[in-house]
Amino acid sequence: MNALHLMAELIFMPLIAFIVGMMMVLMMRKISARLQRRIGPPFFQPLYDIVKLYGKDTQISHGLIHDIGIIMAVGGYIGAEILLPVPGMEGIAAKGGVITLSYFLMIPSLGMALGVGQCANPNGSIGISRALTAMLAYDIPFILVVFGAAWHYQSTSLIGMIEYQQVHQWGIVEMPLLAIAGLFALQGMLGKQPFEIYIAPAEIATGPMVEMSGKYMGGLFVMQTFQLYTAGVLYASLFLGGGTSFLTLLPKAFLVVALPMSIAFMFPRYKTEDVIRILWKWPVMLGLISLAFIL
Amino acid sequence: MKKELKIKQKERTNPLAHVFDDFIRFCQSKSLFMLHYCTGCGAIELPPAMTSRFDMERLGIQPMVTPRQADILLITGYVSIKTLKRVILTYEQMQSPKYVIGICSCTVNGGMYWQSYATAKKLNEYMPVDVYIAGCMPRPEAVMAGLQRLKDNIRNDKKEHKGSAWKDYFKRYDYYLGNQQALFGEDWQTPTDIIAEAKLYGLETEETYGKHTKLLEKHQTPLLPQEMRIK
Amino acid sequence: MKKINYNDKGSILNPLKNLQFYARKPVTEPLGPRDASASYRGFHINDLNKCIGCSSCQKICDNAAITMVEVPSIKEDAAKGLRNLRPAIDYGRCCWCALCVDICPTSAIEMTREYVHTCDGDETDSYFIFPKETGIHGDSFEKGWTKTEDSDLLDRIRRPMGEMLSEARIDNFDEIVDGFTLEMAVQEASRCVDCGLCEDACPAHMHAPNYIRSIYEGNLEQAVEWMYETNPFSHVCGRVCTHICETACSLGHGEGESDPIAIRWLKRFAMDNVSKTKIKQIARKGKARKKSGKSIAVVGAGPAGLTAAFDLVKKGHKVTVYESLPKAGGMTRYGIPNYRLPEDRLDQDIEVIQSVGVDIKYNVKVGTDISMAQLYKDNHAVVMAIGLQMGRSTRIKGSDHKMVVKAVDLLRMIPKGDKVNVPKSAVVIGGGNVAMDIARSMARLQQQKYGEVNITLTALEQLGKTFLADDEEVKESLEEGISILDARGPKQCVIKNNKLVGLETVKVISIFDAQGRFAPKYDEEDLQFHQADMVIEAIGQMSDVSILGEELTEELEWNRGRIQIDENGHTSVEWLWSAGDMVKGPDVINAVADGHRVAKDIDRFLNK
Amino acid sequence: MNKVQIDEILNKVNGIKITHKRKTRIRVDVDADSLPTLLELIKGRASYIHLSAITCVDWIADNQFELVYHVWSYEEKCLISAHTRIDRGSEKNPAKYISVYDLFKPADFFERDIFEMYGVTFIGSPRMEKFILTEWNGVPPMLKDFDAEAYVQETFKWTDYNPDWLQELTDQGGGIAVKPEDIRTAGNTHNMSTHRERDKAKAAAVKANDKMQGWKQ
Amino acid sequence: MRPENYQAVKLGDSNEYEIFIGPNHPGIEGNYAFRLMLDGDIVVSGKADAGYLHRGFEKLMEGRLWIQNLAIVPRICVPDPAPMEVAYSMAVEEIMGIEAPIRAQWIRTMQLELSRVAAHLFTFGGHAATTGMYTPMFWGVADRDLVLDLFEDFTGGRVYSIYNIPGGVRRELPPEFLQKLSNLLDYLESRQNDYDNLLFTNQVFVERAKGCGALTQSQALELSVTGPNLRACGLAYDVRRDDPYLVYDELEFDIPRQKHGDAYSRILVRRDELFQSIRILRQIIERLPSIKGKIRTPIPNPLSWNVRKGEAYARVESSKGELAYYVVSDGGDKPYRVHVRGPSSMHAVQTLEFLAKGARLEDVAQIMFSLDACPPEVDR
Repeated sequence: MNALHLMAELIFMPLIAFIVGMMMVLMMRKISARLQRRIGPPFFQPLYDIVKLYGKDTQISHGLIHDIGIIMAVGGYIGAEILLPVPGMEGIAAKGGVITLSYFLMIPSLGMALGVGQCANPNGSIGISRALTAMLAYDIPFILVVFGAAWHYQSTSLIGMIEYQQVHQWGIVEMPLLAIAGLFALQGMLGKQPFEIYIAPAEIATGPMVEMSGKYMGGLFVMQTFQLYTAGVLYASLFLGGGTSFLTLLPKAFLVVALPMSIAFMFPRYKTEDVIRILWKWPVMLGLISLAFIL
Repeated sequence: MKKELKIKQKERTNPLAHVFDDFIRFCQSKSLFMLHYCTGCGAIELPPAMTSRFDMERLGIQPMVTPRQADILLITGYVSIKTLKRVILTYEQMQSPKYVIGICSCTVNGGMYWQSYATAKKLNEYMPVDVYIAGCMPRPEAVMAGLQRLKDNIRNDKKEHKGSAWKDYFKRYDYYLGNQQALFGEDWQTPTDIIAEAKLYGLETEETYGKHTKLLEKHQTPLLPQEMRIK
Repeated sequence: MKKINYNDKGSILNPLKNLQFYARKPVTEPLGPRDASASYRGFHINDLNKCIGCSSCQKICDNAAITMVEVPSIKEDAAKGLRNLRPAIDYGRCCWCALCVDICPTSAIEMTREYVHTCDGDETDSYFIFPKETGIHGDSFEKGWTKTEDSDLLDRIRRPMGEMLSEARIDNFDEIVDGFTLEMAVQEASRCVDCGLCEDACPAHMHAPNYIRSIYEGNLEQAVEWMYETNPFSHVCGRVCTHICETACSLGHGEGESDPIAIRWLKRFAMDNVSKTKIKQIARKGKARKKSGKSIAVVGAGPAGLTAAFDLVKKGHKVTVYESLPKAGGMTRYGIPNYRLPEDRLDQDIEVIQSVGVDIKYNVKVGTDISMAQLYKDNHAVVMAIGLQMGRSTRIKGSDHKMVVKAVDLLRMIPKGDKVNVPKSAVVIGGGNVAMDIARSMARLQQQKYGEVNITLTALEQLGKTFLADDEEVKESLEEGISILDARGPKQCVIKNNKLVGLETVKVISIFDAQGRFAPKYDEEDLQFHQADMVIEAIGQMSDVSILGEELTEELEWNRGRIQIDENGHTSVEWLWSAGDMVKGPDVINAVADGHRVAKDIDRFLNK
Repeated sequence: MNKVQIDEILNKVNGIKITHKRKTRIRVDVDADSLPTLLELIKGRASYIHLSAITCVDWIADNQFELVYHVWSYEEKCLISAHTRIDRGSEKNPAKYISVYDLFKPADFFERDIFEMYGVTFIGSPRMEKFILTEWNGVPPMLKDFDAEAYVQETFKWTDYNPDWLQELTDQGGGIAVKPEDIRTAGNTHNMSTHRERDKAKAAAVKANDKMQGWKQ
Repeated sequence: MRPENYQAVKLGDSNEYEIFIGPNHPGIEGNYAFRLMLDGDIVVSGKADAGYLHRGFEKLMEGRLWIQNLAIVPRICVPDPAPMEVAYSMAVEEIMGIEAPIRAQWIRTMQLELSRVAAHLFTFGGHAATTGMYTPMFWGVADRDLVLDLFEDFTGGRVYSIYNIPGGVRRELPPEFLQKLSNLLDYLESRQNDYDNLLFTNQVFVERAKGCGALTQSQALELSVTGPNLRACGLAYDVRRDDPYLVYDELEFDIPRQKHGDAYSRILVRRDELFQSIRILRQIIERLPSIKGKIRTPIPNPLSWNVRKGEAYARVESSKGELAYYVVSDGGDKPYRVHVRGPSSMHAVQTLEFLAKGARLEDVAQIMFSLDACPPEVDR
């Protein structure tokens, strides 16, 4: 693998993530539409939204830290994308592994916290404090899941894990409880109901996003595409055997994303302490039991 | 009659600029975030338009809750003077390009409340309006038709110059400010510096300034963010 | 219904049951406007031909959204109650409540099922629309909210007027019509939509909406006050007016059964129920305190002359009225039978006029007792209002027989108390109100004398179509046993042995020629004979202008046998005005209007 | 509690006038002084605990405000409307009355409303401040001597429409004949025969035209 | 333009800070504002800020003819306009001493109940949305729209029917209308399971709603709370039964109630009421065809009704609570005074302020929506 090849992969992996992510956003909106008995947006809607937001004439920045926050948020995910192997492209996944990836996944939230803190809007501040609390809540099961999976596959490299599953059985069959715990963590990570507390328009008017506009909002939209993609592919890689080609990987990834979405539109949100209570109770319990089996 | 106004326009040198602009305009017309501020009764027909029966999202329009993210400001009916202040605040906080849709009779000539001491009669005295939708209140289908019209206007803006009413606010700020001052009193001010913004876009004209902006300067206190609270 | 217990915790799985909606179809409607319901209140349309410009819609509009615009291409006709005003609607105000639809007397304005209108920010002009048969965008949409019987806000049916039965009234000259009771009058008055078409139509422009309104409020004195502003002959007009106002009434324009308001009966009701002294007080209101020192002579104490006198006296002038007959009132007294206008009512009107200060000299025949020149010498101005006192003759063969008489002459004899030669059977030629009056008067006399009625009325016009007399008159005549033969022209009076035997008539084919001139065509084949002892001609009257004297007749300009006057009744002689029937044709309210006009002009002239 | 019993309780108040309008409505007229006593009485003795509304009516001809307290009893299923009249006061010396907040908590809202709309100060009411009309600086708007329509005509401008069809009609010699504002300014809606208004408008137009001509010359 | 110098407001030395909810805020029903003092997540005090929808209704009505007011009355409460029309018509009828024909009364009752169904369907969605669940709103509004279709059918207007006129109603029902209504009721009942599963027995929602904004019966009575909110506190008081109007005394219906007075009780009461309304409507479908006759007692002179001197206090049970119109006539052609007692004027101000105190920030929006407060009734 030469440097040029690597460079190309480093460019293409986020690009693929972006495109697939947009389709996932579209799917999310279509799912909500279907469950709400309507038709939903046109196919290119996510793209239109992002381009429009970047094309706004007015761009309000709340200072350098604000900008850095958004860059961190998007950058964190871009970093995560190149750590996430897809068929044919490994990027630096072999070097990083799943532990690095999970650290990268925390960067966006911290970046948001930085950026939003700069806006000084009380709603934003409340939102971000809730977001960090929620992060704390879903990170425990998430770490448990990653740890359990790594232990089970005896590898911290996603490539290794995928290979293991190609040879043996899918992770979900071998450790179903951990997979379920993973789904909980996923729900929390994506910030969907019932763990949607930090967005909460009715209380704090969409929390962290309140002061975001123009390209900053666009940044968040991009971040969302990456987020969905990462969540889908990561989970597919951990439990559903990854994929040898995009044809096998993507359906799994889409399925993984569709599941929390379907649930999300059926539930209200929990309060902050309930989020912690639920996320620390069931998934952690499941994770620990599962760990006990694995260990 | 409106005078033709001279506008200092920045030169674009990039040869692809036009293509790029067209693409952005296309996307702008396809994706509109709507701040629906329930200023009046017309707001009751927006939930149907947004929800399953008429599904506004088909047109790429979705509600947004903060003015910063919204492209369209829907004025759904009468605006009482107390609301009008907030509407203007909201409008000025929105990010250009921004569009205003006046729904119901009341936004045109006072409507049902033409003899009320508490409502403003003509919306376009206080902010430029892009599209009006007639009805008291208009049915969701009419609202959708209005939104479609706005979309067409935005897409054809280059040819017909219909989708850029917002520029008028900067170009003729003095006029709008004058009307606002007439209603709210001389010491009316908002936390947004419109003149600076006009300069930024190169949209300042002779009519941006006038006796009303002078009055504003006289009364203006330095902009402090949380002063946004209006008494 | 399934009960939900408060203490149930609910289930986390229940909501997931709704994942079944993946399999259910969306309920979203296709893009584009749906059809609205059959009674939808969409944009307005207005049938410009049906619309009469009464502006009721404007009045009921709670949002002040309707502006009346003048459309010059539409013909205006005050007498028919047609204005060239049409509503234009401001959609910047309208709330689509459809009250305008529900009040429209002619169901012209209606609503369609069209409801989408959008415009750009600088096109607000499109919010001000002029509804026509096609909607706001010129497209035809199905009708939405239209007026139904239930939603109609107007009371279409006139309160019935009590009348004496034909058996009871046939042998006397008592007044036929009972008049309204208070309750009925208020109900009738409540139907008014205050459009003012009647006021436009009325020659004297009586403030009908105002006095109707006052009656509705129960304030009869106020009503009388409104009447005396424009008409000192309110008692007379309350009974025998030709009520052009009722033809014009917007309520009468409606489709189907829709009666105009009984404006005349309301006037009568108000006048009858206010005491004479009160009326006198009201009449005196607005009389100038200062005497002007000018004096005017009025020839003829008919409605025109007395109205002019009344007005002039109120302006402070001295007025003397010369009347050749022993009582004032002119044709209203000597032309209209008592059963339509009781004498005491007329007396009261005249008494009121006199009480204001009009001096009437009776039994003075100008031309013989006093010459016109003398009148001019004594006064600053002279008004000629002698009316039409001579009947016209058909000039058919035998019409010079002594038993062929003129209706006016006969009519004049009855109130004077002269002995009338009542024939056993009579034929009346003519289809106007005078013909009816004489026919019905003679019928009464016959009944009194012989106990039976034998009167035949022949007229050129067709019943129910072009007939001249009022429908009520026709109806009542028929009730009283008078046989009416329409579309028959007189051929000759048959005289045998110097004695009148009857009248021969022929069928009328047409009355007017292509140019609209009076030139009746007859079917000579269709001949009928009507046996009669007396033939009464009631085909029109003319004025006896011999009193002017030769000199003056020379000096005056004439037009087809009538004195030439300008629009204010001023003749070509500086000091002479002419008013009333003699220049305007027979009609009380026209005469009154003329009186006002002349009085105004004289006042202007004298104050010059 | 039957009619007699309630009458008995009500009659304890001096100078009371009781009208039984129908089964569930009793109208009571009392002096301004004894109204609080009455309310206390019916609340304490007769279970009238639900204050439905307090209405103020401005009888400007009598120079009085009428205050109407609508009190409902859940048990009797009957509404007592207690009417009382207070002096209308003047601009300098606004009308005053006693608050019933101690008896009925909702009085807070209604009294504040009347304070805003009519300028009646209720002594003892907890929040005598602006609530709805915070942006209003004029006289209390519900007063009969505040002419809202005149105020509106003075303050606001109307849209000046000039659509094509109107221009066409004007060219033909027609055009706007009677504006809706015209009939309203004529005072009442009656006595406004259209033609008279039109004549007036025409006369005014002719006059104005003549004036213009005069100036030109 | 660039307010970089944003800073949090610190009020004094305390830890309290202020948040202004509204008027443009998804957590506020309509155009209303609520000023909250917060200590952490706990509301220290709340203060309602109204007047954003103030039009001076009562003044406007004094300046319009009796009949002209028909068009303006429904606009006082937008989600549930029918009771406004009926209450005004009833008040005028009482002063005039006339009565609407029986058939008109039945049609009015039908209109009121349909309006209640529509309003409740609307409320469910709003209430659910404050807890973060949007699907009920999409469903509820779409189903409400079907009711609006019926309104359009028989009144000619979707939202503002302007259908009542003192003396009766303006138009006869269109043919086949009752069949359509019956189909709609069938459909709504078939949807019951979906709604129950999604909302009323949704564990997360139940958990959120229980105990939120709890009001005891005595507190409710003290604050003049009425309607479903009062019935959720255990007092089965309903104007329809206790101060009967129209034909409610001929109809059979239960008055649902709950004991706990919290948000969950309130939404349950509304749910039950919805089905009681359907029950009433079924009875109306059965009875209405047999009631023949006129639908309007015409009042003469549309431009100037002869409303004699007098006053009337007409009360109607709207979907929000006790709605009352106090109309005073001095015998003129315009009302002398009209006072509107909107039920929400009690709920949205004092009750909301009372309940907000000590509540969590997350719950404030839910409390407001669960009270089903309608700001235009406060502002008028």
